Amino acid sequence: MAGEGMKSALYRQSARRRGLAFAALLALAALPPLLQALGQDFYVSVAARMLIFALAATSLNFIVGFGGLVAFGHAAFFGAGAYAVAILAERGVTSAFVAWPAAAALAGGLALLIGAISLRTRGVYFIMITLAFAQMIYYLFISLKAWGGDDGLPLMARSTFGPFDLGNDATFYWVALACLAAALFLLDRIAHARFGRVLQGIRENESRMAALGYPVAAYQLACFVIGGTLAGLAGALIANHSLLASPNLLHWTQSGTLLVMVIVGGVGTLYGGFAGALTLLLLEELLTGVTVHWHAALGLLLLVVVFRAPRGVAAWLHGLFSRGGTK
Amino acid sequence: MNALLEIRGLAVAYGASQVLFGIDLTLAEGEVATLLGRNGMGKSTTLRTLCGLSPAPAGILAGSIRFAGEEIAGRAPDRIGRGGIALVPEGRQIFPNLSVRENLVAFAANRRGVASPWTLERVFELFPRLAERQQNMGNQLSGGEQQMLAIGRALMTNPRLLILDEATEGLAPLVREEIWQCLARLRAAGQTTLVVDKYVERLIALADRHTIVERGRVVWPGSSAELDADHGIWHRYLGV
Amino acid sequence: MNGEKSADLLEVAGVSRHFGGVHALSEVSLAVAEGEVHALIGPNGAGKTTLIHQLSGAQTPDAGTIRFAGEDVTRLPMHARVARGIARSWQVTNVFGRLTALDNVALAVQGRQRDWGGSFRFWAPVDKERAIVDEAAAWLAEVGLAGRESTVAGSLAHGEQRQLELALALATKPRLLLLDEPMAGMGPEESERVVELIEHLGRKVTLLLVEHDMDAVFRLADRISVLVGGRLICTDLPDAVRAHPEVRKAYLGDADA
Amino acid sequence: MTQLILEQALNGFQFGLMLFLLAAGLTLVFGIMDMINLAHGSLYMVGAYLAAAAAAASGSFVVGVLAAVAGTAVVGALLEVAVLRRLYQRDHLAQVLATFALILIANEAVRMLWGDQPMLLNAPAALAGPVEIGGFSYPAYRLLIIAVGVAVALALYVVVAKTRLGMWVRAGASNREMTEALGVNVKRLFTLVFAFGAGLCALAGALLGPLLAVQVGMGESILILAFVVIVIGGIGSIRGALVGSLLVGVVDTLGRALLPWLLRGFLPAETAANLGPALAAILIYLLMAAILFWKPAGLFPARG
Repeated sequence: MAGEGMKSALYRQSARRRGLAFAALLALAALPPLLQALGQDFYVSVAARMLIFALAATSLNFIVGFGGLVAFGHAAFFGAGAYAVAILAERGVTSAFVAWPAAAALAGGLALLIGAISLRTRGVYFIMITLAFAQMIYYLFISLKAWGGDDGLPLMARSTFGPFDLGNDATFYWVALACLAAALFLLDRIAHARFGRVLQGIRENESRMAALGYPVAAYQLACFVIGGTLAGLAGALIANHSLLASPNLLHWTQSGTLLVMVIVGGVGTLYGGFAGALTLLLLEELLTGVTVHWHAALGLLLLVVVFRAPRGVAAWLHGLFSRGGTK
Repeated sequence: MNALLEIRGLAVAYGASQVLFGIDLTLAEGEVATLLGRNGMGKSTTLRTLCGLSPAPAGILAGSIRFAGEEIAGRAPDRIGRGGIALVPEGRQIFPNLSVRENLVAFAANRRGVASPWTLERVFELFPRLAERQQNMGNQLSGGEQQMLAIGRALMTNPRLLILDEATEGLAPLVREEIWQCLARLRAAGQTTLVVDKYVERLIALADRHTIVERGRVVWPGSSAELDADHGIWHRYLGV
Repeated sequence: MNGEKSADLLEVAGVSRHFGGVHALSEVSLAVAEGEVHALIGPNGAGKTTLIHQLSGAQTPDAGTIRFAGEDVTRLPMHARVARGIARSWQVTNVFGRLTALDNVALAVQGRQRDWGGSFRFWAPVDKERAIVDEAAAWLAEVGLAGRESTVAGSLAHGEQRQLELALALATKPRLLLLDEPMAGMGPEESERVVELIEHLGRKVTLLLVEHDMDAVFRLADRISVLVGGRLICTDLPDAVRAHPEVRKAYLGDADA
Repeated sequence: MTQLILEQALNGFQFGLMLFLLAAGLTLVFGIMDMINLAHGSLYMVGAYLAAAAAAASGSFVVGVLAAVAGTAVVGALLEVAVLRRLYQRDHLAQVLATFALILIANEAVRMLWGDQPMLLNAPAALAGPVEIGGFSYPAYRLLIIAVGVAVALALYVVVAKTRLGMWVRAGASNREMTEALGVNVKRLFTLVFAFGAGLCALAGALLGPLLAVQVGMGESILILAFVVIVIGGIGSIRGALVGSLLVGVVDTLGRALLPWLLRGFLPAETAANLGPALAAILIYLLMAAILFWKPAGLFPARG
């Protein structure tokens, strides 16, 4: 009976949810052959890009939603991962098994450094100091001509990945999907482990956690580093996807876009980043077909989200579901 | 009797939890009245509602507040402030980033066209210590000086009704004495005042009538003489 | 009890704290002996809660030292003081409102476990750690909340939340427990329950108790310290404090003086 | 060399003053309502476009500037009443999302009205040349910007420091509830402040228009600088915004001009040429991080 009580209200694991997740994974895995059968090969690559952004947004959601830290510099980790892969490739290191972990480690190390300093501040000042660090990284990369400056650093080919050919869009898509699924699984485990419980407590009531003997900043830093590391992996993927480590990946508007994805999808929900990235990128695809002024349409839609679905699309859909669904 | 302030059946809630269950209170022009009771019994909420501060207006469940013949329950705080009610809030809440002088002149007004309105000079006469410190910023003052400034700031709006919430709380005995003397002088000058404080004996000497609140309800209204005569009431509702 | 320095668990010497021009605490010195129930009383705004903040590490004093079990803890952050055995409760209920009662206490129990990385464990589901679950349930029973394990803390009655708050503090297994008005805003029956609980706790852990309810204070305290306007005016046995003329004047107002 | 340093210092001062025009409104909005307004840069863009359009239509630069200030103030007030007012009670994330949306909408609106190409806004012909001051020559138009910037900063100082309106604004920034209880309609005060801040944005946009390109997206790059400024200065503090603006303007401009040259003194030429611009570009962010590290609430915290 006591064991039942331990289940936290926010993160309930259930067989039904696990089943749904598995079904969704299968459906996503079946997408490339389906698109190819429809003669829409081009969209396999588009879909892969969505998955990569979903990973980046998920990593940010872990920091913002689960850690309760509103960070405005996630592009730094995303971009650093991309540049790590490109720089290594330029030096002849093309194996994904070396380059991708290196990219994640670089982003994680950066997050450790930036987080350790930024976590001295709170609230708005935290938002701004993380932004400042991201801007430093941005300007550092565009100023260094050796790394391509404004033009970015191109890759000759996608990383080598054992026997698999990442040059094939479908294979690349599946690898990206595997990375996303693994990250979601990992974050779900973390959320339910001791560490996740502590983060939940900190988000709920920081001072009370300190009064229970928790060194709050250390846990927040760990959370920040985990998010940064995963963003680095997403960066490695996006560089492979577009065969370019672009300074645009480091720009503050990229941080803004990722944050918008998180808010649109649902802050603090496991699938929020995924839902947000998908929603935003799909809207972009749809709206560009309809109007050249699609940015304005997107802006209006975002305003609708703010005022009509304040807890994000995921929660809004969930609400629709539970109203119309069983019971 | 022409009441300046008339509260009838005021019921107020913070979100889901109701804190006032029907407060009645009447105050005539020139009178000094108190609101008594232990901590957490609803005194501050009554005063805040009177001034239009949270939980008003959404928190007002029932009742009316008539001030100078007008219904003001649920009005925006700035309209109530301009209408002649000035609050000396709990914790003083002076503006730390304004100088003493600015704290006083920023909100000065004589909307009623009083013949001898409150001015800087008169406030400095009442509290000479503020005159010495007029160029200091609000956050450089001691607790007692902050309290004097909070009272001075309220007076500068030339209010018809002055409200003091725990104005002597946390002050050294000597400073507290200064505040009491100031209130006595205001009374002599005919200032209508509503006071929340703990020092019953001083309040009996200062005020005309008293209302004791317990758990959001009025449990005893009466005059100073009645309260002075019945120490049982003190101990039942106010005892430490 | 006064003379033996070695028996003092907590030694506060000359602690001052000001906010802007307001002197909330002026050179407060105070000793709490191991095992005693020490009450801290004084009118509102006297600096009682401010003193608790300095002791618990929520704030750092401008001057003076705080020694706990012989160690200078004046500059230590709150979590480090908790690790050394100082726990506190808040005047305004401070629990994790969206977690269940059991989750609340489990966090406190988990915080005490510093074996292999403590809470830096990222994989194993905490829900399955029986030791934590069982101990948390035991603490809930200890404060009289058995049966309320799976109720979300925010929907517990006010008195129950205060009990939960006590369970949180106790589950850190403190040597010294700082209680800031544990009976604030309680009805008579709830108060009585908490008084009994504190009486029971007083036999197990050293208590520093801030409370307005004088009946409770005189019933519970071994010694009482009186704080007025940020200064400590006396520390003595309850009867002596009751008779102390300055205390009567300053604390009980000018009522009977 | 002295000529260069002096010229760059003046350029930095001039840029700092323009930053101040942007930061002043932003810091008040942020300070009083605890509101993150990413769309502040869009008002700067709208101001520049209005100035260019009005100047082209009337043939007068001055008319262009005045029309821009008035027009943008109206746009600001409308924006505040229609959208932003609903966001004050929401959390920072909602504010970020909504004002990000406003940026998208503003950029597209400008594109629809004036097209993709940058607009031309010329400084008055009379101010096109340089002015000689004791053997030192400096562009006349930049001197005008400095003069206007100083004048506006002084006027703003007088308004904020000496008038009752300024006291209300400062009081509102530190304690909104008490300000209301003392009879000030903070809601209306805030619409006024917002319109005023929008007007200042437009002034900066119109004055910088002839120096920088009037184009879509011009607001975003300068917005970040304005945020850096107000965070350095302390959110809600006008004095902090002024100090922060001048600091950022001078450090940024001088850094770009002098750092590569300084580095050449002790580094190999190639490394210096590489590192110089990079270091110069991140100088202000280093400055901000350092200030927040030692003073986590900025140089002049407005609250308690």
